[in-house]
Order: sequence, then structure tokens, then C-alpha cells
Amino acid sequence: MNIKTMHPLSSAETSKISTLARIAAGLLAVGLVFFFALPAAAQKTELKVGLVAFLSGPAAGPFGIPFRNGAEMVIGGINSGTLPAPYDTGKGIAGVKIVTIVIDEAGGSTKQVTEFRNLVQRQNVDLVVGYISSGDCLAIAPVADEMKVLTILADCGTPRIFEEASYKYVFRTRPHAAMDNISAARYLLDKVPGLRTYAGINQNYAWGQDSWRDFDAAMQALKPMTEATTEQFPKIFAGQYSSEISALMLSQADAVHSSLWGGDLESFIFQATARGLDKRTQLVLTASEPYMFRLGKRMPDGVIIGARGPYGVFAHDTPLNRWFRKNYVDRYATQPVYASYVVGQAFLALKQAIEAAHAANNGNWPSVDQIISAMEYMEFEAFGSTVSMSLGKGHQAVTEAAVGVFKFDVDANEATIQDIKYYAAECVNPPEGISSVDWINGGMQGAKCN
Amino acid sequence: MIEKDKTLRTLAIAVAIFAVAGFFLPQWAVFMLTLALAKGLVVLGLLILWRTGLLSFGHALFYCTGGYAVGLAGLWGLTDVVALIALGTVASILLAFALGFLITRYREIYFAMLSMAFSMILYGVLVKSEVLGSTDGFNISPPTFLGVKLEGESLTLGNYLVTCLLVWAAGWGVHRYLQSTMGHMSIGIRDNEIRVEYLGVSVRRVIHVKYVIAAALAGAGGAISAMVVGHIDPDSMAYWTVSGEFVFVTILAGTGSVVAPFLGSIVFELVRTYAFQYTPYTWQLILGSTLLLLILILPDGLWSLFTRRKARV
Amino acid sequence: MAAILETKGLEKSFGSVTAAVGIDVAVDKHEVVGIIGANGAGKTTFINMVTGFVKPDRGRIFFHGRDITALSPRAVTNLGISRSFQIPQVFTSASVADNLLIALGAAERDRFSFWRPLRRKNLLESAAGQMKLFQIADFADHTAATLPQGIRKLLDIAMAVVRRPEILLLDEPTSGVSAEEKFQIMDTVMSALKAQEVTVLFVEHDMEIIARYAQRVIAFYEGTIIADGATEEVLAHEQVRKYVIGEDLRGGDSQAAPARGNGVVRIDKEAGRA
Amino acid sequence: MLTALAILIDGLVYSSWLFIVAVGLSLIFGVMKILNVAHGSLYAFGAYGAATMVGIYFDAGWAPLGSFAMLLLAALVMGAILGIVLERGLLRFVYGRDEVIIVLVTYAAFLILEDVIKLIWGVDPYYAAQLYGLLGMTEISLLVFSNYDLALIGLALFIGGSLWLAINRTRWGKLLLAVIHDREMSQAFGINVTRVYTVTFVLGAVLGALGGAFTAPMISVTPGIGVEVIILAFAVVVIGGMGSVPGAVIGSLIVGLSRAAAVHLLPEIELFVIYGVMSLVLIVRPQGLFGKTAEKRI
Repeated sequence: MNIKTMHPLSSAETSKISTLARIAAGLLAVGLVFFFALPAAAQKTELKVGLVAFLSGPAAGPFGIPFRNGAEMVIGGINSGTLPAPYDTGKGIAGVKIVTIVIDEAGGSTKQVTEFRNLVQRQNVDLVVGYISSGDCLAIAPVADEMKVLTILADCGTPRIFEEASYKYVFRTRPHAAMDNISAARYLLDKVPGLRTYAGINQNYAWGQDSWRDFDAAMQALKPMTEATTEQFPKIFAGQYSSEISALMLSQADAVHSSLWGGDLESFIFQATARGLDKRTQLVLTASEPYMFRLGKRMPDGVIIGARGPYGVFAHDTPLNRWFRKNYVDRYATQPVYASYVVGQAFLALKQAIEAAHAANNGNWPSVDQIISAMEYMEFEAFGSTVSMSLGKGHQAVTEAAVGVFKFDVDANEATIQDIKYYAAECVNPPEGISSVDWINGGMQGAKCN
Repeated sequence: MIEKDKTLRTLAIAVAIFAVAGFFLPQWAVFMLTLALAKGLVVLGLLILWRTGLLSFGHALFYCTGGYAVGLAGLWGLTDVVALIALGTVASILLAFALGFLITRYREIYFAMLSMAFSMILYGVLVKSEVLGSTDGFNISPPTFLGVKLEGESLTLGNYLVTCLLVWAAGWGVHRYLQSTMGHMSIGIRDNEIRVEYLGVSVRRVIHVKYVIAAALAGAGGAISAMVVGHIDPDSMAYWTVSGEFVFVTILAGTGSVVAPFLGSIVFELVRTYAFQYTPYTWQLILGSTLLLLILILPDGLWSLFTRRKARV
Repeated sequence: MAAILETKGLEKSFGSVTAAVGIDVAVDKHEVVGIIGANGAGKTTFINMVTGFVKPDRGRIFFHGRDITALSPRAVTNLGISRSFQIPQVFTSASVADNLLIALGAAERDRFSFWRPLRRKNLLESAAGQMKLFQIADFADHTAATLPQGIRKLLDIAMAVVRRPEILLLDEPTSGVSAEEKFQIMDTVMSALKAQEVTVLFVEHDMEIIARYAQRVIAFYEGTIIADGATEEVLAHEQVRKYVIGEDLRGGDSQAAPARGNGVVRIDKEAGRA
Repeated sequence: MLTALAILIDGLVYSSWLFIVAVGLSLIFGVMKILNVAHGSLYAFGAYGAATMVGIYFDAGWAPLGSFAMLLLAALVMGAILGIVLERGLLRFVYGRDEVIIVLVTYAAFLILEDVIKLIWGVDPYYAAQLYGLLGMTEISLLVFSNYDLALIGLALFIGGSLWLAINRTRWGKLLLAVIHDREMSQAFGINVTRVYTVTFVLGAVLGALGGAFTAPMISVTPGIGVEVIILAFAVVVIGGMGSVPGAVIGSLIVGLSRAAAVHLLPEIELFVIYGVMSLVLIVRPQGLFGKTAEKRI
């Protein structure tokens, strides 16, 4: 590149100190304004929550926006006090209204750590709820502890967060991802008893690699004579799977496992069905529930579907769930997906924990430590099912898992799920003190299945 | 005929002001400045290359190398801040020295694209390394300062002051280098490589040295980022968009002075974070428009604000 | 006295075009040699081969008896052979002064050239001296891209000379310069070079300039040397007049092109080495 | 044997797709020396436009086969609008500036357009999958191919051939070649370089949008699809040689076939293939396979 805009040697390096000093002073002034603008701690009038989710990029549609919508709606319900029992305890959380500051999760963990600090120190949020990407969760957790800010990781999946470390200020109110693939493996073996071979197509990044590793290990643990024929790892957001589909066809596996999500999953389904892959093999799509309504009859019948927990169509029919679905559909004219459920679940956990701590604190707003003690090992009712904070020293939730089979009801023109099976939390989650990988590889000792 | 060169004084005063300001600024600002200055180090390296007419679209390769060197050292128990930065820098230098034998044959867009290909190969390797957490990456414990373990605000401040010191040292060294014969050879190589060879100077060797210096700065920047953020993963350290951002800041800042990269980096970071805060749904639009305007109004970069008046006289 | 630069049987072709065949040249210290020939006769190729820019297909080049055939331009330059260019090769975005400073800096071969400032007192003085010598001091602060062609040519030559080479090869120092300026430029260059006692080879089209400045002339025709000797003699040579100068020599028997390679006319060799 | 066939067909399909996506970028670079990062946005707009128009078409209940015309129409409309807006409204103000500056201008445009897409279409996906299955499938032993994919090979041949004819056999093509060869000289000879630039950019933009439009039926059209395409297109163009249409053909073939081979034989390296190939080609031939280097005259 021929760069013509350089400065001649003789004049470039001489600048005015005064101008530079002015910049520095300006930056200083901006900083000081923010510094003194810190509000003094006073009577709690509002609970300021930083809400972080993908608002741009490929993850915005499938996760980020349903996540934000779910949060918005549940916060509305909490603030107006319209939630059904057991959350019909008046407006707000212990009378305090929730306000949110929304931040985009795009841009990688470095930016997210910066923005997390900005949320806490510049925007003075009381706590942070969010994070869909596991990488972001891993990066945020130690920062949250360092800054002593209550942080609820609402959606990310990697088990590593509480298996590799322990945190005081960090909670994850949704189960981690190991159970998705363990339950899928259990379900697949039940549904296809004579299964001999299976293959995988997963995105080439941590989520896809971990999902396949867990599934593969669970299959080997549950039925050692089965065999994986091919493991495909297309680049994330590749959108083009023609070669991979050919490879899957040639492998002639009895089943194909995939943890694809979002546009990648939909593209894969279009390309696979156009070539009849779904007719030759049993597809197991562990994260596909969010797309079934949108895809409708384009989703092939007979596909095994997961929702990463008892959410969406797998949610139990309770007053809480009916309230959630009705309000969500009324407000956004679309079905809530698991991202909407899990963020709602996070706010329910907050409401129950803070109100318990509030009561224990003689009706005064509790300290962060008091909230934390209330939340540790807490059990609470959520929109999909009951949640227990039983792993990670009381910081990591477990729930039951659910898997079913997709069927498009032509008469009703509606996407449905059949043969739903629920797996108890103890059946598909490792006990405290052992990592998921070790537990699965060790044959899932002590799993209590019903 | 010898003009009094005030750059080093400006640099020293600016760094001193910033360092002192660190004691008064809010935490978030100190943290953001630390990262901006660390990235400014990377951009300072790109400035050297760009003065030579070379732009690396894959400089994240060295940023990432520095970061992962720190991460791996952390896994083995090394925590001293000076040792870690030195390690990240040296790792990048070694890599750049090896790659330099190849890449110094390339110019223009081919230099840019080959750099990018190298960085994306590293990205691919890291994505495939499940031991290192693949795209999720892994966490790094906070550094110690000559055996002293800091926490909370003093940790943030400690990181910041070390970064300021490094910025001063790097700015000083690079300025000296740019003022030297070999530094000035940038213009020569950019304008006319044939003449440079006929002056008896090896163009490839000069570029090799510049490439290694640029890599060293990027390695130091990556090491600081990794330590300060406490987490590394390939997406925020090696992906091509990371390199793209460095290039963007280089052009935005201008090449007039060693102070420019840091100014550009801070401005970029401020624009981005406020766009994030006030327009979470359309921050790319705001960021893109702002940068577009800056490019159109200040073709020679932000630094031309400080030199234009002089040029008119 | 032994020749300091000597070529033996140089050959070079580009595809089907033969640019040099059997080029044997020997140049002694302090000679001022003019090289003439029509366009495409192989003059620039000769300079390119001597300075390592083009590798000859065959033949050898010796400098002080040392074989320099396979060396790069850089190595050749560092041995003391400099050149200027038909199209001036300067640093277009730098000022005239900076062009010279960079050249001076490069000439130092300083181990600390990555650290020691370029803008030092002694270098600045040398640059100023060089500009004065080449009479381009008035343009010191002008960007090279904006210079008039004549000044740019002088700058190009001045940059080649700062290394204090033993031999300087000038490739058409006055091409692209107006007729009035030509002599002025050559006067400047030649007096500057004389001051530095440089051996000079210069390619030139203008026979008046050749006549005035060259002590000895080598005439090229289609890649071969057709004459080599004292200036007046070569210029008077029939084949040179016909094929190089392009005079119409009616009635001569020289309609046939000169034989290649072996038809070299050595005219009074000793006269050329005054 | 079957694997070899699969590699060949998969490779050709992928190459064809790559070529359609990358050729516009190569054309614009060849003529205007602009590395257009916003090419990814053009792709995305083409895909969104196609999905929207195909949706409208099917809702109207017209003959399904006619929906293919919608893809073309979408590419033309989107490419023309965006091409003119970008070239006339932005790029012409930076002509003559450094190439890097122009790259950054297109990068900024790309950032802006990413959000414009969100503002127009939201973040939910759009589909044009209705017409993906229309052409049926072809079965070869264990392998089944979508005829739409196979038709892409034909489309790529058609686009490549038309471009070749347009450049080498028409008056406009001769003007183009003249401008590629020497811009100043062309201007001196009275060629309206400004117009050639506009036409070229719009054509390149339409080609970019065409790539998106014909990809739309096989994918879920979501925000961010443009980002992935830029790098692929860059790689193809660099491997083939910047600005060379035959180079884009060869570049696409090399990348497509090596990727297919990797998927079938060594899935672990799929992620590196494109960059590995790019590095290898550049190491052996720095200017790309069909790239030309200008010898400097001295």
C-alpha cells in the first residue's frame, strides 16, 4: 500500500504540550464528573440491574432478544406484583422496583469484562444478570467476585464455571449443559434400542466440542458396544453444510447428534431435509426447541428435540407457566423459548432470595452477603419446573431434564412434541465434587433415575 | 536547523499526568484506560509498520501470543507482573523472528493477507485446543507486584501504573528508534525500496527488525490485556476482527507521533463504550458513523489536529 | 595500472531480446567513461548487471579483481560501486535534505543505527555540504515529489555519491532535462565528482555532452560493444556515427550491420586512459 | 470411490457458491483497487431481499417455479440501490486517497449497514427455503444431492462465462481493461473513468447481492451472515490473484475442493484449510495464482 499521507520528517514530532495537556485535563474532568456523580447510598428506592445479552450478531435472534423479552416481561410482572403464587408477595422485590440497563454481549470477553466494570462502577448497578456465552461467563465470574457484585449467570452452559473454581458473588440459576447431552443419550437409546452407530455434527467451538464430548462419553457409558462413525465440526456460522451432510450420509450412522443452534441449526435442517438425511437416520438436536414453532412443518417429524431443560414445550403446566406463556405471547406475539425461561427464572430466584433475606433482616434491605446466604442451596419454583441450587457450593442450579420427539400436527397446523420424557436432576447431573466429564467417563456412578 | 524535539517531553508529561490521574479517576475509567493503553501499545507497533507502508491485518497473532504466554505461565504458577509481561513480549519476539523470514518478502495487500492467514491459523489451533478451553478460553489469576499481592482497587491501580510505565518506556524507545537512521529508513522503504538497496541497506532486514519490534509491542499489549482482564480466549485475542480493530485505530490515530496511538486508542475505547451504553441496539451504527466522519474530516488521523496548525504557518 | 572494474564476456537476454553479448569492459581508476548507444542497445542492462540488479546469463564481473557477479545491489554498493538512475530513484515523500540524510545515515554502517538519531550535527552538516556541492541547497525543504526534473536528477546523483564510492555509474544523467539545463547539470555533477575523485561511467545520448565530459567512450549496439576508445576517435568512428549517432553516411560500405561480439573496434586504447 | 465422488461434487458445489460470492469483490478490486469490506453487507442485503421477496411471492400464491425470478430481482434491486448509494454517496469522496483509508471507509460502511439490516429486518431469521426443495434431489448410491445445489454449479459457470464475454468481447469490457491497465492514460484518451467506476461498482455490488440472494434459500437469513462471507471471499480472491476473474475461478475451486476433501477425510483440519491453502499459495506465489506483479522500471 502506497501511503501518501505521511508527515515529512522534519515537522512531525513536534507537538504542543499545551494541547496534549488539555486533552489529559479534559479526560480527567470527564472522569471526575462521573466520580462525583456517584449517588450517595440512601433508602433503597430501586434495584438497578445490568442486563447483558446478545443484541447484535447471529446470537441475537435465537437467544438475545427472547432473553431480553423474557426479562422485560418478568420484571414487569414483579414490579406490578401480578405474578402468581408463590411470588404474589406484592409489588417489586420487597417493595423495591427493578430498573434495568441493557448492554450488548457482542464483542468477546475482553469487551464484556470492560463493560461489566462500567456497569458496576459507572452506572452503579446493584447487580448484574445475563450472559449467554460460556466464554463471557468464565471471564466475568472472577471479576464479579473481585468487585463483590452479585451476578447471576442466567444462560451460559459450560460446567467449568463452578467445577474449576468457586465464587461467592456468582450464581448460575440454570443447570449447566452436561445434562442436555446425557438426557439426549438416554432418550436416544430408549427410543432406538438396536442402535449400533452414531455420528455428530457440532459447531467448531467450545459449545459444540463440549456437547459432542459429553454425548459421546454418555453413549459409551450407557451402551459401550455402540460406535461413533464420524464427528463433523463445521466452523461456527458457516451456514453451508453440503459436504458435512454427504459425509454423514456416507457414514450410515443410525443416529446423528447435533448441538447446533440458531441460524446454523435452521440452515442445517433445510439442507439436510432437502437431501433426505432425516429419513435415513435419527436426528438428535439437543438445542432445537426454540426453532420448532418458527420452522413448523419444515422441521422433519421424528426428530429428537431438547430444550436444554424443562422449558418451552417441556415446561410443566403450572399457574406460573401459564402466566408466563400467556403474557409472553400477548406481548411479543411469539412463543417463549428457553432463553426467555431461564432469564425469568433468574429474576424469580432474586425475588425469593432477596425477600427471604429482607425478612430475616427485620424488614430492612439486606446486604449482599445476606442475599447470598439466602440464595445458597435455595430451592425455588420457576416457570418450567423446580430449581435447586444444589451444586457449586449452592451456587449452581440443577433441574430435571426433558426430551421429546417433534411432530407437526397437520390438522391443527401446529408444531408439537410427543413422547416427552423427564429425567430427574440426580439422573442427568453429576453430584457435588466431581466434574461432569469425569462423572460421565466414570459411568455416571450414583445416577438416580426414575 | 535542528528543531527542538518535544515529543519525549510531551510523552513524559502526558504519562505522568495520566499516572497521577489514576489515583483520582473512578475505577472503571482506570480499568478502561489500562486496556486502551495496552491496545495502544499494539497500535504503536502497527505505526512502525505503517510508516514503512506495511499494514498487518493479522497483528492479533502477537497480541494473542502475548496473552496466551501469560495464561500458560499462570497455569504453571508464574504471577509476577514484570516476568509475565517480559514473557509475553519474548514469546512474540521469537514467533515474529521466525515468521519474519517469510513475511518480509511480502508487501501491500499480500503482506496484510498473509499476516491475517497466520493469525487465523493460530486462531484455529486455539479453537481446536480443548485443553485450553477452546473458544471459552480460561481464567488467569491476578498478577503479583514484586511479590506483593494486591486486591480490588489497588490491583486495578497497580496494573494501570505498570501499564503507564510501560507506555512511557515503549513510547520513549520507539521514538528514539523512529528518529534513528533505521527508523527513518521506513520512509525510504515505503517510497523506494530499490534506492534503499542501492544505499547498501537490506530492505528485508530492516523490515524484519520492524516486524519484530511491532510484534514485541503487541505481545506486551496482549500480556497486559490478559492479566488485567483475567481471562483469555481466541475470539477476543486472535480473531481477524481484533486485528481489524487495531488497524482501524492505527489509521484513526495517525502516524505523526508515538503519542498518537495511545490517544487514538483511548478515543476509540471511549466512543465504543458510550455507544454501548447509550445505544445498545445500534452501537455499531454509531461507532461506524463516528469513525467514518473522523476519517473524512481528519484524513491524517486524530494526530493531525495537533500538527495542522503548524503546517499552515 | 590494473583495471578496478572489469567485465568478461557478459551475456544477457530477456526472452528473445538479446541485451548483451560478449561485453568486455575494463575501467581504470579516475577514468571518466561515456557509454553511448541507441535505445535498446544494452547500456542500462550493462549498468544493471554491474550493480547486481540483473544477473548476467553468462560472463563475470570483477571489482579490484574480486568476482562480484552474483552479488546483490546492496553488496555491490557496499563494495564501493554506486549508481544513479535514468528515472531518479528518490524518496518522494521526504524533503531533499531528508533524502540526503537518510542516504548519509545508511552510508555510516553504524551498528547502533537503530538507536543513534539520524538528525545529528555531523550528518546535518554533511547533508548541507552535499546539497551545496550539488547546488540543490535552495530546495532543501522541498518534498522530492515536487522537485523539477533537473533537481531531482541532481538529488538522485547526490544520494549515490554520499557513500563516497570508488566508481559511480550514471544512467543518463541528463535525460528528461531541458537542453539549456543539461550542461549546467553536468557541470555541477562533474565538478562535484572531481572533488571526490570518483571513477565515473555515464550513459548519455547527447553527443555534445559526451564530447565535453568523457575521456573515453564505449559505444553499444544491439547488446554488443562496437567501439571503445578515446572520445574523439570513437565519435568519429564510422560505425558509431552510423549506428549510434545516426548520421546518414551515404556512399559508405557499411550497410551491413556490424558483426556481433567479435567485431569490436578498439580504437587507440591507450589514448582513452590518459 | 463414493467418497471421492462426494468430495468432487461437494467441492464443486462449494466452489461454485464461493465463486458467486467472491467474483464481485474481485471485479471491484481489479478495476478500482478497492478492497470492499462492505461486500459482506451486499451479500447480506441480497439474502434478506431475496427472503423478503420470495416470502411475498409465495404468500401471493403464484406458480412456485417463478420464485427463482425473485432471487434475481432481489439481487438487482439490492445491488443497484446499495451500489449507487455506496459509490456515489461515499466512495467517490475518497478516490485517490490511500488504499488503506478506502478499506477503512468500507469497513465503517459495513458496521453501519450491519445495524441498518437490524433496523429494517429485526433480528429474527427470514427464510426463502420454500424454493430450495422445488428442484428435487438426485440419488447416487448412498449419496443424495439437492438439485438446487447442483444448479449452483451451472449458475457459477453462467456468471463466470458472461463476465468473461463482457470483459473480453464488448466495448464496455475494452473500456474496463483500459482503465484497469492505466487509469490516467484512459482519462487522457477521453474515457469517462468516473462512469466506468460507477458501473463497475454497481455490477460488483449486484454480484455480491446475487451471491446472497442465491444462498438465501439454503440458509436461515440472520444478522451477521455477512461477516463470515467477507473473509472467505478475501481468501478466494487472494489465492486466485487480486482482481483476476479466472483467478477467482481457480481460487474458488482450490478452496472448495480442499475443504470438501478435509470434511470427508480429515474433519479435524476443516477450520484451517482455507488459511492453510492461502498461506501455501502465497508462500509459493506471493501475488496469487493469477496475480500480476508490476516490474519497476529503473
